[in-house]
Amino acid sequence: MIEIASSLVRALQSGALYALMAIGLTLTLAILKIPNIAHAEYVTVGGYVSFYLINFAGFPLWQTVLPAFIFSGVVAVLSYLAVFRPLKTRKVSMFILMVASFAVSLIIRYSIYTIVAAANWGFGVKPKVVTNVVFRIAGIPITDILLMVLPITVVVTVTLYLFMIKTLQGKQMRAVADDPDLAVVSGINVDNVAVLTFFISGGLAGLAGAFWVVFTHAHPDIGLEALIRIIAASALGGFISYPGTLIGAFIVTLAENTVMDILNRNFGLSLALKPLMPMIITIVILVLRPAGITGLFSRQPRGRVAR
Amino acid sequence: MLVVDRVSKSFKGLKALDEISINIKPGHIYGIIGPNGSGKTTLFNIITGVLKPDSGQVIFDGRRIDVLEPNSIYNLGITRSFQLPTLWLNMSVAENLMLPPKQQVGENLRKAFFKKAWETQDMQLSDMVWQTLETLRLKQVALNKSSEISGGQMKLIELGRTMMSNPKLVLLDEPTAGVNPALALEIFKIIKEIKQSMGLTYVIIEHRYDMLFANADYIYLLNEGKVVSEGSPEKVINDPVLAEVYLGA
Amino acid sequence: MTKGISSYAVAAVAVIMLLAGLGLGALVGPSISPPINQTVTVTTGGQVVTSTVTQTSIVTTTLTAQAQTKEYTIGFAYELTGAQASFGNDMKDAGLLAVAEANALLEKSGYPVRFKTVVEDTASTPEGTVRAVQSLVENHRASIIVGPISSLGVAAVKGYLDQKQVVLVSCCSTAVTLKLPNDFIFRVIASADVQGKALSRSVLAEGFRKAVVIYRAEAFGESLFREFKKDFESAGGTVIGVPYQPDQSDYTAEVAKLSEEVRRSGPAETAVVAVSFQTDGLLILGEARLDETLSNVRWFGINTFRVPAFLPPQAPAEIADFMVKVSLTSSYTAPPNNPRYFAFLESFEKMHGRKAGPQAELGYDAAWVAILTILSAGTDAGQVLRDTVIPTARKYMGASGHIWMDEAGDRAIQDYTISRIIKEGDSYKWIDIAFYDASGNTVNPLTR
Amino acid sequence: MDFNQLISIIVSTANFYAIWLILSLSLNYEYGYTGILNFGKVLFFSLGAYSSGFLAANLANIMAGVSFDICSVEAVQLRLDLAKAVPQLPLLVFVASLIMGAALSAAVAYLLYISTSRIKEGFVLGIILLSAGETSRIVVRNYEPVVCGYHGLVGIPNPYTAAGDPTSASFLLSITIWVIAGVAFLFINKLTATPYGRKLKAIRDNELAADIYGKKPSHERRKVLMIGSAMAGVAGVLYAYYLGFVAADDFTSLKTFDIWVAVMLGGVGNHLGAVTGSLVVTLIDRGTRVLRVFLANLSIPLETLYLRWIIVGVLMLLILMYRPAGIIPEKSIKTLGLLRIIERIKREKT
Repeated sequence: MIEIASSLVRALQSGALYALMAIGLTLTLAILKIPNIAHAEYVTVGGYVSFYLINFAGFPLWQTVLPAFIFSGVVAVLSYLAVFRPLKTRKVSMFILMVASFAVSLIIRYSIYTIVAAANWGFGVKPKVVTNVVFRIAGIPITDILLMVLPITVVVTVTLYLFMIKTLQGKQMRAVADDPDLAVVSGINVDNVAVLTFFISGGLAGLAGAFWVVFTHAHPDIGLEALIRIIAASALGGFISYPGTLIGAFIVTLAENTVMDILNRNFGLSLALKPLMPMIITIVILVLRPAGITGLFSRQPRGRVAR
Repeated sequence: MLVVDRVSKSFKGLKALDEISINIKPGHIYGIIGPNGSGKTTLFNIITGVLKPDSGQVIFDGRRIDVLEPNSIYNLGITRSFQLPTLWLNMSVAENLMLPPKQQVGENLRKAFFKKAWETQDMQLSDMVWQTLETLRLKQVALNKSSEISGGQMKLIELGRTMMSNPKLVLLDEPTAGVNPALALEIFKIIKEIKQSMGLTYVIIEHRYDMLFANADYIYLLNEGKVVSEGSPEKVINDPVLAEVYLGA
Repeated sequence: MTKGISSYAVAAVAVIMLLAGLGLGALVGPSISPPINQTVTVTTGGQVVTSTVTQTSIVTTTLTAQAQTKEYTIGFAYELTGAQASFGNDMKDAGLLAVAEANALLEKSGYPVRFKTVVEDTASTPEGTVRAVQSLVENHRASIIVGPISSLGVAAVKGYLDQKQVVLVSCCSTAVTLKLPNDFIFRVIASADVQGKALSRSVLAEGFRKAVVIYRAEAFGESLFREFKKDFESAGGTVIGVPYQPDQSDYTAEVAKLSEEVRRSGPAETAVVAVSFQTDGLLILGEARLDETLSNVRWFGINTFRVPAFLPPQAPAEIADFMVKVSLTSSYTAPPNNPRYFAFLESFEKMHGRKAGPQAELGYDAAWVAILTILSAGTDAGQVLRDTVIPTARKYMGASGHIWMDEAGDRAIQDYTISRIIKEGDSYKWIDIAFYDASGNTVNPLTR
Repeated sequence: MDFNQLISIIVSTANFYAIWLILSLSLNYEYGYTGILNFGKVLFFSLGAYSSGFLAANLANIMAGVSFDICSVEAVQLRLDLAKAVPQLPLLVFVASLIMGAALSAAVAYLLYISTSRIKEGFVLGIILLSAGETSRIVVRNYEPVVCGYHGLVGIPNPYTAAGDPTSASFLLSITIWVIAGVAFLFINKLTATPYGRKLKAIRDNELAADIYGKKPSHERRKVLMIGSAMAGVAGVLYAYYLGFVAADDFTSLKTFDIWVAVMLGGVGNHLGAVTGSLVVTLIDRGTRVLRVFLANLSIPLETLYLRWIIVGVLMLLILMYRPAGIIPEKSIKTLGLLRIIERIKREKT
C-alpha cells in the first residue's frame, strides 16, 4: 500500500513536469494547427539554460526559471518566424508542417550537441543543484522539486486559463483556434497571435526543462526522450483540449509508475518494459476514441487547399 | 426514380433536416432553393452516402441506398458535384476527367499489370474525355494541373466529371457559385444540352434563382430542413412563403 | 508501344544515375582525403616531402632519401553520438593517446613506421557501426579497426570483416556469443563471465549473502547479471534482479523497486549492486540518495562508477557524499598498483586536459594491441595480422594488466582491483582495498 | 585510388542504397501515391529481419536435431558449420525468409489496418503505426526467443555459402540485393503507370471525391499498405542477410524518419524521386564522413560530427520551402489514353 502511495507521489511529480511540456504542444496544435515535433527541443533548450546558469553562473534553481522561460520562448518564436510562418503563408498541409518541425528539431538538437561538445560540458552531467527531500510522509519522500513544480503547474494552468478567457489576446487566440479565416476577417492579426502562442508554449516547455534538467541530467536528448510522453499526454487530451492534456500527463506518468508497479508486483512484468506504457496509452486512446480527434484534423486535401 | 422519405439529420442537436420528403422523376431538371443553412447540401450528402440519416430512408430505383457507401451509390448511377470544387488537385485536368468512368479494367490491382487488358478501354476513354473537353471548351487547359486553373474552370470540370460518369441522376451543388454571369449562362446552356443529348435527370442547388427558374421544371423550396413550397417555377415564385423565407417577414 | 519503352528507359536512367552517383561519391570521397597507405613520406633533413604514389611504383626524388617511412592507418569506430557517446569519446581519446605514444617512440628510435588514425562515428547503432567500419576499410584503407564498445556493433560488422579479412580489436564488447575462434574479432576485455565473478566475489568477500542487483536491460548488463547470479548462488547466496531500460531520463520507479526489494530482503544483510554506465549510474545514485533504505545499505558497482564524472567538480557533491555514505565499492580492470595504469591516467590528462573516463584503459590497450600487432607482423595483410594478434597480445602488459587471449581471441584472464571511495577533508578518493584473483576466483585483501 | 578500392566502395554503398531504395519505393507507393502516412515503416522492415533471424536459427537447430538455445555460442557455431556442410541449406532458408518476411509484414499490416478501420484520419493512423513500431521493438528486445532480445542474433549464414570463398559469396548476395531492388523498381513502376496508379493518386488528392466517384479508398489503402509492407519485409530480409545479424535495437523510429527524408527530398508521387532521394541520403552519409575527416585534417576546432544531421535538417527545410515538390517533381501518369490527348492537343496547336 505504501509502495502504491509513493508511486502516486512520483507520478504527481513527473506528471506535473510533463503537463507543463505538453500544454505547449496542445496550444500550437489547437490554435495554429501545427504539429510541432520541435516542441521537445524547447525543453532541452530550457534545460541547458538552467544548467548553464546553475553550473557556471552559480544561480539557484528558482532564479533560472525565468531566463529558461524567456530563452526557450524566443527560440520557439524564432522557429516560427523562420520556418512555420513562411510555410503557413503557402497554405501547406499539416503533414508538411510536421515534417518541417522534424527538420527544425534536428537542427536545434544537433546544434545543442555541437555547443555541448565544443564547450566540453559533457553529456549526461548532473547539474550542481540537486533535488532534496524536504520531509517524509510515512517514509514517502517529498522533494523540493515536487513542492516547486506542483504549485507552479497550478499557477500556470490557472493563469493561462484566465488569460485565455479574460484578456483580449486570449480571446483572439481562441478565435483563431475556432476559425482562422473568420478571425482574419474580423480584424485579428493572426501573425501576432501565432507569435504569442509560440512564445507561451516554448516558454512553458523551457520552464519545464529548467526543472527537468535538475530532476534528470543535462543531455541534448532529454527533450527527445520526453517526446513520446508529451505526445501521449496531448493525445489523451484529444490534441485540442487543454485541461485534457493536463489530465493526460498525469495519466501517462501514472501508467508508467503506478500501473507498471502493479503489473510488476502482480504479474511479474519486467520494469524494463516501462517505456511501453506511453506507447500503449497512445494506441489505445487513438483506436478507442478517435472521434474527439477527428474534429481537429479535417480532411484536408494534400497540397493547396481549394478555397 | 429517387425517393427521399421522411429523412431527418441533426448535428449536435441542431436539426439540419426535419422529416424531409422529396420525389424525383426521370427526365427533368429539379431545382432546390433555400436560404443558407436550410439543409440543401446536407440533403445531397445524405443521398450520396457521405452522411447517414438519423431516421427515414432514401430509395433509388426501388433500392434502399441510405445504408450504402458513397462508392456503391455512385455505381448505381448517382453522381454529384460540390459547391467548393473537390478536384484532384495534383493531377491534370485531363486526368481529372479520365477518372470518373466506371468499371475501368486498368484500375484493378491485378489486371493493371497486363497492359493489353486495359489499353483499348483507355483509348476509348480518351475519346470521351476529348468530347467533354470540347463541350466544356477546356482544351486549352487540358494538361494543366487542376490546382492552377481559374475558379470558373474548376466549376466546369466539376460538371465535366459528372458527365464522364455516365449517370442516371446528377446532383449539382451550386454549379455557378463564384462564376461570372456570362459563364453561368453558358453552364446552364451546357446542362440543358447534356440533358437533351443523354437524357439525364438533374437536381440543382442554386442561389441564382433567375437562372434556375428559367431552366428548371420543378422547384423545391427548403427552409429549416423542411420543404415549405414545391411545384413549377411559376408556382413557387408566386408563393408568398418564398418572400417570407428570404425576407424573414 | 512507346509506353513500354519509356518504362524501361526510366529504369535505365535510374540505374545510370545510381552508378554515376556512386562513382561520383566514391571519387570525390578519397580525393578529398587521400588514402594514407599510398602516401609515402620522405624525410630529408628537416624537410618533409610527401608524394602520393601507387604501392608498386618506385619513389624517385631528387632529394637524398634517408629513410622511407611506411604509414599504417588505424581506424577507430566508436560511439561518438547517441546513447553511449560519453563512453565512446573517452575510448577514442585513450586510443589516440596510445597512437601518439607509439609514434613518438618510433620517431625516437628512427624506425620507419608511423601510425595514422581515422575516427568514425557509429552513432551507437548496429547499422551505424557497419557504415562506419565500411568507410574505414574502403575509404581510408584502415589496416586494423579498433572499437566499438557495444557488442551489438561488433556483431553487426563481424560478417563484413570476416569477408574483407580485416582485424577488429574491441575494447569493451563482452557478449559471450562472440566467443568464436578463427574469426577477425578480438577483444581485450574478458567476456562477461569473468567480470561477473569478480563482482560477485567482491560482494561475498564483505560477508554478504544476499544481493539486489539493478542492471541495464541490454546485452552487457544482462550477461553480467547472469554471470553474477550464477557465481553468487554457487556460493550459497541469493540474488534479486531489477532490470531497467537504459537511456531514459527518469529512473524513479526502478529505484523505488530496488528500495522495496532491499527492504524485503533485509537492509542489514543485503548488498546493492549497480550495473550501470555513467549517465544512468548518475541518475540512479541521484535518485537513491533520496531513499532512506538505500542510503543505509552497502553499495557495490562495476568499474564505470570509479571515474571523475561521479565526483566534484564534474558532479554535484551530494552524489559523492552519498557514495561515501554507502561505501560504494567498485572494481576496475587493472592489477593493483599497476604502474602502467597510473602512467596512463597521467598521460591521458596531460594530452586531453581532462581525466580519463570509465574503462578508458581498455581503449588504450586495444589501440596498443593493434599497433603492436602491425609492428610484429610488419605488414597490413589481414590474414597475417589475424594470426599475429593473439601471440602479440599475450606478450603485452597493458594498463589493464596482462592481456592473455584465449583461442577465440578474447581475453581469458582479467585482473581486477577492488577499491572503495572515501572522503579526505574536502576531496574524495578511491583507495584500493583488495584484488580479484581470476585463477582461484578469490578476492584477496591488499596489504601494504 | 585503385580500381579494387573503387569497386568495393561502390559495392558496399550500393548494398545499403538498394535496401534503402526498396524502402523508399514502398513508402512512396504508400504515401506518394495513396497518401498513407506510414510512420511505422520500420516495424515492417524489422519484421522481415526478425523472420530471417528466427528461421535461420531455428531451422539450423531442427536440421541438426539439437535443441540449443538459439542465442548460445554453440548454436552460432552450429549455424556456421552447418552452412559449410550443407551449402544449399542457407539459400533455401534465404528464400523461405523472403517469403515469410513478406507474408508476415503484409499480415501484420492487414491486422493493424482493419483493427484501426474506425479511424478515418490518416494522421492518427500514422501515430498508431509509429507507436506500434516502437512497441514491437521494445517487446522483441526484451523477449529472447525471437532474435535473442538485447543480445541480437549472430551468425545468419550467407545464402551463397555454396560459392566457396566468402568474397564471391558476398558478391553474389550483393547482386541478389540489387536485382531484387531493380525488380522492386520495375514492379512498382509497371504497377502504377496505369489507371490503377491514377486511381491511387485520386484517393490521395481527395479521398471524399474519390469515394463519391466510385473508388474505394479504404479498400485500396489496405491493399497498398499490405503490398508496401511486404516490400519493406523483403528489404528487412535482405538487410538481415547482408549484415548476418539481427537485433531489435537496430530498428528505432529514426530509421523510419530516414526513409521519410529520402522520399520527401526526392519528390513524392514519382518513383524517380524515391530513387534520387535515397541516393541523396546515402551520399550525405558517405559524404559527411569524408568531410569530417577532411575538416579534422584542417584542425578546425569545431566538432563536425553533428553536422550531418544539421545538413539534413537544413536541406529538408530548403526543399519544403523552395521546392515543395521535391528534387524531381511529380508528373502525370501517361497512360495510352492520356498520350493520345496530348497528341491531339499538339496537333491542334500546330
